[in-house]
Amino acid sequence: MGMRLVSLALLIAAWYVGSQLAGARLLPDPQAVALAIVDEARSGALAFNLGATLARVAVAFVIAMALGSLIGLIMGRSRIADRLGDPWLIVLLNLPALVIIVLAYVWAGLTETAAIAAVALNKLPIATVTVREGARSLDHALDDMAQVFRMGAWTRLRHVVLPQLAPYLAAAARSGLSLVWKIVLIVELLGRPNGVGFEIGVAFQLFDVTRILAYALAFIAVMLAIETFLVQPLERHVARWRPRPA
Amino acid sequence: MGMRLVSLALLIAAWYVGSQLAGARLLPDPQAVALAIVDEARSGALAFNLGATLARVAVAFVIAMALGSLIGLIMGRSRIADRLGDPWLIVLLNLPALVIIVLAYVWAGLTETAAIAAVALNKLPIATVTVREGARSLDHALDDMAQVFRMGAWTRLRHVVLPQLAPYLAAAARSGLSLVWKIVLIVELLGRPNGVGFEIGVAFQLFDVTRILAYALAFIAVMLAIETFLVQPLERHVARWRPRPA
Amino acid sequence: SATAEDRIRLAVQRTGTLAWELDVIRTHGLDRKFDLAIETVELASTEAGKIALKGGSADLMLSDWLWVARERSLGDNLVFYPSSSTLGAVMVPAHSSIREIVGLRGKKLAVAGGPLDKSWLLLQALARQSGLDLKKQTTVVYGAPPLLSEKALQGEIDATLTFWNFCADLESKGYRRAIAMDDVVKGLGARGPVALVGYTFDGTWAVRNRSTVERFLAAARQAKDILASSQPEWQRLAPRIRISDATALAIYRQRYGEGIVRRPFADEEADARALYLVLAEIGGAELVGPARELPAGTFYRPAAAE
Amino acid sequence: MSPAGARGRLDVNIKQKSFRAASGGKLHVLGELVFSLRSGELAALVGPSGCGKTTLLRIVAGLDRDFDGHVAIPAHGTLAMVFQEPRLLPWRTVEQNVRLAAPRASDAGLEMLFQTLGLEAHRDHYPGELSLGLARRVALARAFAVKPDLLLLDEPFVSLDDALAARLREELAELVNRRPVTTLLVTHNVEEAIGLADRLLLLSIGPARIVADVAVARPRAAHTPAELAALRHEIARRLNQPFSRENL
Amino acid sequence: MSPAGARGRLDVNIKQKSFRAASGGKLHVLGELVFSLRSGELAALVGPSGCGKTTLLRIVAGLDRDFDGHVAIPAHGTLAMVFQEPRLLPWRTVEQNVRLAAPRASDAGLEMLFQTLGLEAHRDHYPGELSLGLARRVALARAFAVKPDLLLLDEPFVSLDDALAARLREELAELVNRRPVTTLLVTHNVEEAIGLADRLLLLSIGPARIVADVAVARPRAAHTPAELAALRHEIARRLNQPFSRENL
Ligand SMILES: Nc1ncnc2c1ncn2[C@@H]1O[C@H](COP(=O)(O)OP(=O)(O)OP(=O)(O)O)[C@@H](O)[C@H]1O
Ligand SMILES: Nc1ncnc2c1ncn2[C@@H]1O[C@H](COP(=O)(O)OP(=O)(O)OP(=O)(O)O)[C@@H](O)[C@H]1O
Ligand SMILES: [Mg+2]
Ligand SMILES: [Mg+2]
Repeated sequence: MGMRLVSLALLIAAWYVGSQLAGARLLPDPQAVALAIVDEARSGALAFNLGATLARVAVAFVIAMALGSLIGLIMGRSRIADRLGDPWLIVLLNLPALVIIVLAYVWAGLTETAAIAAVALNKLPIATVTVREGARSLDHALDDMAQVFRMGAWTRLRHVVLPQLAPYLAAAARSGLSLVWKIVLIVELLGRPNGVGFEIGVAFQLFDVTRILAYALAFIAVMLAIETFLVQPLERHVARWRPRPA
Repeated sequence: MGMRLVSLALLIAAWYVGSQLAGARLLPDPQAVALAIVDEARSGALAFNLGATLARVAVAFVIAMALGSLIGLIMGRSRIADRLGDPWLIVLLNLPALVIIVLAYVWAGLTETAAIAAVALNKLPIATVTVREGARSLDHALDDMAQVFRMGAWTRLRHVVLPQLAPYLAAAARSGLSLVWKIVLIVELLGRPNGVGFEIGVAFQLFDVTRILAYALAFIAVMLAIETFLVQPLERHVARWRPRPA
Repeated sequence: SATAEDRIRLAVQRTGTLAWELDVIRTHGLDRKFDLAIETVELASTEAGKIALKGGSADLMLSDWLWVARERSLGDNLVFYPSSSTLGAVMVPAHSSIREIVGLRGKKLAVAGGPLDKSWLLLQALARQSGLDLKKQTTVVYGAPPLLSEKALQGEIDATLTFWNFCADLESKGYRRAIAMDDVVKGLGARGPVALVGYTFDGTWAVRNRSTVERFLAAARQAKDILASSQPEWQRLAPRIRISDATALAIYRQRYGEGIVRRPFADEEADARALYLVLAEIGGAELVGPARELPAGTFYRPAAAE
Repeated sequence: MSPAGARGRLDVNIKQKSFRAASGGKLHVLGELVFSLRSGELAALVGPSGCGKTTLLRIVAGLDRDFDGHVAIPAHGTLAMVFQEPRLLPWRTVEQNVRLAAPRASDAGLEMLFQTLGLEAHRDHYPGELSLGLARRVALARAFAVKPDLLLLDEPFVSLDDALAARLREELAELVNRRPVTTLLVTHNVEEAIGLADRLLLLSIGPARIVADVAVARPRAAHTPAELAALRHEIARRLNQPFSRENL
Repeated sequence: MSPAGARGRLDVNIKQKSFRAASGGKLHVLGELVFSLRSGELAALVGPSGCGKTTLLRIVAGLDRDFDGHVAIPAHGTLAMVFQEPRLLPWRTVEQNVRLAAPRASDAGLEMLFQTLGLEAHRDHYPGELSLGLARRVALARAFAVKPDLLLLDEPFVSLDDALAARLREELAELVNRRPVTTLLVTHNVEEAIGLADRLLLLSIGPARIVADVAVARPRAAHTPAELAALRHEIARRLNQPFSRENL
């Protein structure tokens, strides 16, 4: 925790120095951005937009992670599913976000559903790819053990498979959350009347770097808090059986 | 290979049916897109733009993977590095692509260097996060063995560490390549005079879905080819020691 | 309360002119006066409007007739009604030596909106008349307009062709309009200021909702007149436009006022027809689609004009 | 062939089993292997290192179906196996490891089992915190807790000190005496085999065949030293005879 | 304290070593443990399962530095260890596994070694394609190939059939005779210990201490049955005496 604060302080110091070197117009200093955050917070706009974005991020993330992990698990364990699904996966993986978003909006209208579906579809293949690697490297020895002792499907999933997938799920979740957020920004830019992405889009039209950073940092602060108070304690708990590193 | 072709055929069939249902204006059918690809190929524009984008993707990808993996490895193995680096990582991870791209362009000019740096910076934290998970779950038993037999740093990296990281590197590479490509599109959209992203941006202004798909699919075809003829054989080679799945 | 016919859904870019007009309509109760229930889909980018209209999430948006013509030629029944003739310009620093089109030779020229931007195409067409091939004889940089403004201010670029509101910003920061697009258009044979931008909507929908459309166009027109004549309105709108600088605001007001369409409908259409040929030649099928000339029916004909 | 007998009966009828190595070669591991165990019978498999004992056990357990032949294991019976290495779930404690495999085991039964195996102090430890001997005992506890009808043991008592191993052998003998548990025990320890088994199946190397099927007269009871010596001699003779390369 | 003697000398001076378990408890594993081995001396560590033998070996190998005390291993000497489980790199073949640990081993030397250990046919196999006994032999080959000055063996000969184990014991004896290799051998097999060691170090359980340091008279040569019986008796007496809970 102490180390974390030191690191954050260093980050802000680096930012401050950078803004002094680059000039406030190109990189506003931390105070200016903090003030902008306070301003937006006072007007209620921050909470409103952040709330809208977070809700979208949360829903899309949960859908994409759940579906993506499931598909990844199946593809990693069954050769046929892998062969059949792989080209689809690569196509979806490499389809530009823009294409998916535009098609989703055009077909399902400028609705919340379309927005969330578009984000989830963008993230899904990445979760799938990561979890598939995990499923491929599952330990056959433990599988055999579970089979000999006739463990049920649920027991196997929960006690044999998931703990092995944990690092892959962690990687998929962490990179996935950031990806979902990046795509939500584009989705909001292209077809939502609110949210951080919308505000950043507007600020960009005006080249208001301070406001862009204000909104970006507000979101990052939320992520840092989630990471520090939720994800990392959970991770420590899940990895408590591991011999500790130096 | 046969299965792969079947799967691709199914995908194209699904697309065809979709386009019949949605109407050609909203989702052009495969023939129309194929024709557009041929047109662009004839004029030389396809090769030119695809080449420009692929070059950017390749350079940014290599930089981001190399640096990201290195940092991930260090953070996964050293507790202090992890504590110190983690907040920076989360900030970088969650900084919107737009912010990084705009700042890069503003500081380094509308140059190729800025474009590639922006893409690499966007991808880097995702590689780091994935490889860090891998480094965290490295087998201590093998580490101990390597230490007892006084294996050199290079031998350890190549024969002990990298094979364990292989699935994480594969996940990072695969999801990373697609991410790099997605971001290259935005980078090109915002400030490059050529490339697939630029063309898609132009087509998007005209709402020319056929051209958008033509360029997107041309890139995907390249990715599919790389995957089929390069990545998967390599993967099979690297994983030849693994007991084969059912 | 409004009946179903009175409902009209607008795709509005938050920082765009339609948003200002809508603000005036609401503030002055013009919507109630014309018995309209105006719903808005607020969006952050221009392209989002096209998605909204195409996807059926909005009835009306702001666009240019070039795109409408292209869509028509591809089979979509969109129609266009002129709204504003305000155009951008090539902006240069105050001390720059660039004063006319030939001055661009060998310079670094930034172009907002990409290679198919209509102003850019028109500028190229005019340059050709003076034997100048801008694509070959200048260093062209494409990019997002806000980014290019910033680059211009940084001095990385000699001249910037950008949209009118960005021009106004640059002007307020001491930049000069070296080549105004109004002049370019005239140089290409237009008889007056051409309204490239206008209200765009589905033709079939317009037929079914003729009265609604026309009442909306009337309301919008009144809003424009209010805006053109009232300084306090601009003061009030400043936060929406997100401008605090008085100079900039004045330039905005001036340009906006100049752009209000005052010419007969037929003149607009005739000029559009002429410019279309120019654009089709220089942009090719990629830009205009299969049609050789402005497709018939591109311009919406209100009952009053018939 | 009474129903009770059939219930615990194990019929092994393997024609052949081979592995394809990653380097390309094909390894013919098991030859014709035919034997049956009556319900409750305990057979010891003795054979040189690498001859195919584990492969046979895996086939019997249903973990490897890629062989020619047929294996019938006790129908509806429960199965337990002690693998050659502990195979515990590293992320579950000792107690969880046992309970997950034997969800129906009673608290009291587990208590007893942990006591006998000297694991009381380690119930809450993770496998990574155990010595190998302790981990092997957990694997034994897991197999015993299941109360299996068919028990497969792959060298269960190695890596344990003599006193402990002796105690655990007794424990096994008791388990098998209490109710009929058809058991296959792989061991390199001929003494152990004689002490526990009803029958000794001696395997040859490459591809494995049964070179001798020796009945042990008074199962799981003390033998006189003379009887033992005779048996050992017999076994050594049989094991040495059929193959020349590997000299046992 | 000749230079040659000091070069291969091992000094162990452990005050205490404890583990903190994930569940919170603290386990005091090693008590005061002080002993030295002369260059080329082979000591067998004998003690009950879970008493701390592996922990001691890890400390000597420098793998665990979290203890009170001091260990001096042969300076500049090479080290080799046979872990309690094979610990091979699964993604490298048998031969690669050995060569990576012993890059200076000669082709002829390896050839010989693989022959002795019965591994010729498995050079190109991956560890996943080996039986446990084969894998253990690869681990032995790896340790022998290094030509170590300090050799740590954690139950090296379990999971092997008697004949093979005997042959490998001879191989070890020869290796140690050819040039001075200071060796610590953990075993539960008292016969093995007597047969190979110059000294037996008997360990007690919880926390481990040396309860007896028995010199074996004629090292690595045949003992008469009478001598053997006397030694066994002595060892059993010493091992049984100091602790009550675990009865050996
Ligand atoms: N990493 C660890 N964390 C906590 N406790 C540990 C750890 N490693 C070993 N122990 C405990 O220390 C004690 C000694 O373990 P060690 O592996 O040294 O025993 P051993 O003498 O080698 O036993 P065996 O003959 O069974 O291999 C055991 O009780 C074990 O549970
Ligand atoms: N998956 C596999 N692929 C290829 N060969 C294998 C595989 N599994 C086992 N083998 C080979 O089959 C033979 C028999 O192996 P098995 O594990 O059954 O021997 P074992 O009798 O149990 O030996 P040990 O006493 O050493 O445990 C060995 O030569 C081994 O190398
Ligand atoms: Mg075996
Ligand atoms: Mg041990």
